Amino acid sequence: MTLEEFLTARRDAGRALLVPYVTGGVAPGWTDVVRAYADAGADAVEIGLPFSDPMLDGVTIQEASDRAIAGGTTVTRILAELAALDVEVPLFAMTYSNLVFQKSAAAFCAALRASGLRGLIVPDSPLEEVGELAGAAAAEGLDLALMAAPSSSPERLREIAARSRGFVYAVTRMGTTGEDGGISAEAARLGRDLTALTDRPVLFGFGVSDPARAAELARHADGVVVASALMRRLLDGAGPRELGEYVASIRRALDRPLDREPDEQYAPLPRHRRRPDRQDPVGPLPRG
Amino acid sequence: MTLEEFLTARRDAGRALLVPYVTGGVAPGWTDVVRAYADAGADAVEIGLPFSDPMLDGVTIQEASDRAIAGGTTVTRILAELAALDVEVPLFAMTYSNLVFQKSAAAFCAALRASGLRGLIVPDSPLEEVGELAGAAAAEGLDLALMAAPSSSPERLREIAARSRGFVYAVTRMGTTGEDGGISAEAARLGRDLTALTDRPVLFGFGVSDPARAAELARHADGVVVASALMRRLLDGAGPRELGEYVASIRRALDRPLDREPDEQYAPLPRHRRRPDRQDPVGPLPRG
Amino acid sequence: MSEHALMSDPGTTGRFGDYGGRYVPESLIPACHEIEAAFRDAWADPGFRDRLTTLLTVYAGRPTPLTPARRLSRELGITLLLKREDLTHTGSHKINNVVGQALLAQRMGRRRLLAETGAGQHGVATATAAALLGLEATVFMGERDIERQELNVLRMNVLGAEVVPVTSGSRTLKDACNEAMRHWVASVGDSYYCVGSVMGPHPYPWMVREFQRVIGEEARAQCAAELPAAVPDYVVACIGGGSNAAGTFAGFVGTTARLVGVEAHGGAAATSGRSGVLHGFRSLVLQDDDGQVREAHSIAAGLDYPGIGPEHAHLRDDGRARYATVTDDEVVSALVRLARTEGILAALESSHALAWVIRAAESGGIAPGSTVLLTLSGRGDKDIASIRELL
Amino acid sequence: MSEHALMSDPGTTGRFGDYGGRYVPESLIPACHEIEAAFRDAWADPGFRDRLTTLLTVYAGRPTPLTPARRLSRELGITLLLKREDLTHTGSHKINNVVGQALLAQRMGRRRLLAETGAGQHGVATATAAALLGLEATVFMGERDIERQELNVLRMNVLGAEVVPVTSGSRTLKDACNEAMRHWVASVGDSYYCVGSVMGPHPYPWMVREFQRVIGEEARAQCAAELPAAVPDYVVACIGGGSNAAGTFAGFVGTTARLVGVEAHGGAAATSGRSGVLHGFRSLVLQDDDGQVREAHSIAAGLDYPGIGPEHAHLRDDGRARYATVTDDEVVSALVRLARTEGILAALESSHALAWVIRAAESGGIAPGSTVLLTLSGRGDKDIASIRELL
Ligand SMILES: Cc1ncc(COP(=O)(O)O)c(C=O)c1O
Ligand SMILES: Cc1ncc(COP(=O)(O)O)c(C=O)c1O
Repeated sequence: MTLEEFLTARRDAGRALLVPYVTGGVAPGWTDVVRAYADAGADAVEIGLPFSDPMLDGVTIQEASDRAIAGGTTVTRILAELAALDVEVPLFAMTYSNLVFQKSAAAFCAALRASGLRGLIVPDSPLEEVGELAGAAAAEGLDLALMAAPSSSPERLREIAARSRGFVYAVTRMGTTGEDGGISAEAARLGRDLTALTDRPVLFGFGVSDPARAAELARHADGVVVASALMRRLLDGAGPRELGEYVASIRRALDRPLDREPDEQYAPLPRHRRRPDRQDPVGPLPRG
Repeated sequence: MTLEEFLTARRDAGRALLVPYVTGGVAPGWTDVVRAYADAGADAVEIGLPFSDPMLDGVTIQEASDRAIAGGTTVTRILAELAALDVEVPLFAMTYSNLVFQKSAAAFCAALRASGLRGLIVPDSPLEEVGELAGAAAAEGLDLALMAAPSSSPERLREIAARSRGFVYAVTRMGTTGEDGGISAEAARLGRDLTALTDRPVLFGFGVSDPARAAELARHADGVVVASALMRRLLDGAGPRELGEYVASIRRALDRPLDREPDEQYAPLPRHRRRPDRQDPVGPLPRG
Repeated sequence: MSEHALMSDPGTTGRFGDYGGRYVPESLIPACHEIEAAFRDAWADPGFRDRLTTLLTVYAGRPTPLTPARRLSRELGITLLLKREDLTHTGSHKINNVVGQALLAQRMGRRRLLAETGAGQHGVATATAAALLGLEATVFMGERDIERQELNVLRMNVLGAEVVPVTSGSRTLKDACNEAMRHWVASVGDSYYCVGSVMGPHPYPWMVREFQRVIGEEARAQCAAELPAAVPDYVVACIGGGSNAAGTFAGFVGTTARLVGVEAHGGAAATSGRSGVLHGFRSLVLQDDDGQVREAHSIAAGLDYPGIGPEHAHLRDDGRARYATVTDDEVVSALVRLARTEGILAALESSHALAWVIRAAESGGIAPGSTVLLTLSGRGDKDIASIRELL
Repeated sequence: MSEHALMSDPGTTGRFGDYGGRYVPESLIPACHEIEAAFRDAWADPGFRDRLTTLLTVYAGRPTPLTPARRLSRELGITLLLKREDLTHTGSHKINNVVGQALLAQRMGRRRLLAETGAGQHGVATATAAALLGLEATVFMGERDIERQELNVLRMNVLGAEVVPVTSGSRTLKDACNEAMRHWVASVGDSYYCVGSVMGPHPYPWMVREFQRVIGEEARAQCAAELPAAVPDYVVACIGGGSNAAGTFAGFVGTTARLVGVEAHGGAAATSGRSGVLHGFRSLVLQDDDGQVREAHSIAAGLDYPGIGPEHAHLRDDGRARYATVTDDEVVSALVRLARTEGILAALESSHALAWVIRAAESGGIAPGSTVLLTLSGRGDKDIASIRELL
């Protein structure tokens, strides 16, 4: 089953999707964190392949990346450790273009595939640079997820929705990863726009810092990616058990029926939603 | 008797002239130094009226001037102290133009005269700037001595010799006052040139640091001015007695018949020399 | 793209051969498009060009002279001409680019300039242009560079700019770039990112080269007036990101002159780098076997950069320009030698170009009698404190 | 001399009205005559003029632009034009004079330049010109100024000049002048004393004004192109010894422009001095009742001088120019204000002129709508460390 099939099936089963993140190699035994996430109700796990210059990451993930690199981690080693890991949910990689293009996109994708990963996301390979990589990923059966941002134009959103595989990563805000900052109205709008454009799961990422925010966001799309909130705890000394518990608390929040009044403008999404036929011509979206 | 008459008479009596210097107000009781000089065989005493920016003075006289000014000395006070002083030999002032022109050259000369001084020397008033001052000095019966330097042209030497009063101050070297540095051949030549041009006494100054040098120099003119060597001792703590003794030692050296071979080119001057008639046309001097 | 003339418009993809592009997060893509469109529009607008030329002339001190280095030329047996960017306002070529981008930002209605800086020259230039046009300025600078270039930090403060110390990574220019990009993502609505060299996502490498082209065009005309052969045998410039070199080369790429870019030994992306993606563009990058970007090391803060502008990577592959490195020791002695033979205190960065010329002339790498145009990218006042210990 | 046109040749006596002259020891008189003769000869020699113009153009960066200070003008309700001497090589107008004198020294066969310096700008310029022409340089600098202007001391060292600390008196410019004169007496045969302002014995005040005249002549032509009235209402410059002001005024003395020289409050020889003789010339000098020269006090090392060039004393008596003072506080805020409105970091010295303009414009002393030419004599990089504490 592909990443996309897996996530779509769970979403269609009425479940709000939860994807926690861990930086590969951030500490010895980091794969136990992956397992703990899976056990705590994750629907997939995002594995960061650390890069020295993580342009889109805030201080927490920078620090995690630096720690992993300083500890001697390499992509090869991380992939080997993942190959030896057996968890029920799909894993996918998050990394930067420089690591992807080291030898070639094809070689990189083959290595991911060999280690059992199901997909990848590369924040600094936007639509215009993603062609070669998309081909290589498809050839290996990997889903290459694309990011959409509050600043993306309707035309770009349509293209992102069309070309993304696995899910669409909806960036909640104009900013880097990190915990600070609230959830903006533009995030909600972005979720609605994307879900209107594609049948693929749409996950929110950036600033999903606690169960309440996760639950609030999940009303406007299909689920959330949680990264900095977990990595901050990890860097502060939390082990797999505590991290698993935190993921479980988010899981519970996502599964709980909402007790607050639904937002007037952006009512919560029904799961099992019906998408517009992808062949249908789609007019320009109204923007706020 | 004017300064010039006094010095000429002594020179003509076969005596090498000795003029020691003291900075007015350099220490309480400084007038005792003047007296000690006179008692030790000085033929005149040069009194420095201290100026904040003594351009032609080396470190020793700068320090003496600074000390005098810092001690609250003023020209008025120095002149008052000199007026109360009674010594056998004539006194003359050495100072800079800024003090001379404070009110006017006439006022300044009148004040010198009133305090019993017989002349003055102003190193930064060369021929081209000395007109007004020369008139004022003459009006007060003061002798304004001019300086000649190794760099002076034959024409300038002639004019300096002609316009100087009291004596001609022959600067031994291109440099400031101070003890260091030997006596150059150009000093000897300057002395000979000047004594050939004028009947007035010609005194060497600058670098007359010890009895031997004084005696050596006096062979080429009519005598010496001794300043820094004395002021260095004064600043180092010597009192009027020691300073008087040092002047006496120079006096003895000047009076002793020379035991060295006379210089071939510049034989010692006979005292009672006959000068060329000042009205005679004088051809350009040969220069080395 | 190989059918394109070298150093021309890289089109909408911003490619120079294999290099360049726009490797930035989706969040920044609209801003990049907007800037590209605004620049194309402005660059075709005689009114904008006029305004820029006027400011470069009445404000920044252009044209800069071409100074024959007479005594040093005699010693080296060549004819060395110095293009004097050190005489511009704020003391380096960085002002050419910044005045252009600041005018563009103003035209786009932005109220704030963001910039990264290494030596501080680009930061000072940005603070300057911001003050001139009534914009705000926020400058990101590595902590290590803040220590090395304290004078420039103070200059930025006096000019009213906010200087943000960057404490991540090597705490030098590369990290300041990361931080500036992150900040840009967060403030793209009201801020304009004023990139300091021929790097970053398209259209920056091209746009900055165009704004620096004035160096090469002036020098070309001055050489024509000064040299019997009209064109020098060599055209030499130092390379940090590569903007002063790109601007200079742009004036000579169509001539017979040999183009030489000189990098710091410890930051030699063109000679020791591998293809990679950093700060939004693909180029030659100093990196380890695993693809982690290495820290550059240079006595010159402005050359402490592990990459090189994408167009330089292309010029290298193409063979039209060659790239060389010099050591810190060679650089310091070149600086002192120029100071003592010509009375010109060059920046440590610029002294790299000079160090190569000296070595090449003295080793016969440059034939005696050759003519050499060297872009003196900036003045060395900012470096005095750092070279004091080395004298 | 009152029948002479203002700012013309002061003849062989070097008198400007009551002021000027040649109050130096006899030892120096031949040197002064020789320099006067050499200067008269050189100044009448088109070959010398050409060589000077060429160096000022291809080396020192002339002509300097005239920059309209647009934002500050708007704030002040006037039209303020800045003559940008800060853009010259080494960063102040001092280079104009020094290139001229160094060429003269070379023509006279001297092998060494002596100079006094206050802010260090003249010292740096002298070290620069010496290196350019292959001469040696010895620079006298007060110990206090060495502390205040450390950057410039290092620049001189790198340029190969010997910097001699002066420990006498107030340990500032005045004492450096004394010491340079003393040293000159001792080395007049092979050394040329390169005086840094319109002071010293004849022919220096006149010669330095002539070498600085280029400022005023360029500015005059630039104003004619820029201003509807061709001539500004005010021409303003700061005064240390008075060379940038003299050079500027020389271009406008025959026009209707009002000439204003601005001194430091603590070094206001033109407004609080009495006639006196210092450093070889008669002029207005700050002195106590007994004729001892007072120490000047200014935040700007280059204005810490208790005298004023003799020609300025004459212009004051004549009424053709007026002289004003500003306080250190006004100066620092003028510096910061210019930096933040125009992106120009002026020297503390130059900021005196600006402080006066600001005060006069804000108090109505300069009528709204007036046009003001201000000579920005130098750049403020050297002052950054000293003003840091004041910000
Ligand atoms: C004086 C100077 N030259 C050169 C450089 C290098 O930049 P680039 O290679 O973009 O010209 C810098 C960068 O700060 C600089 O300050
Ligand atoms: C920048 C600057 N302006 C002005 C002056 C004052 O000199 P002047 O009055 O001779 O122009 C100095 C002296 O050092 C200076 O450095």
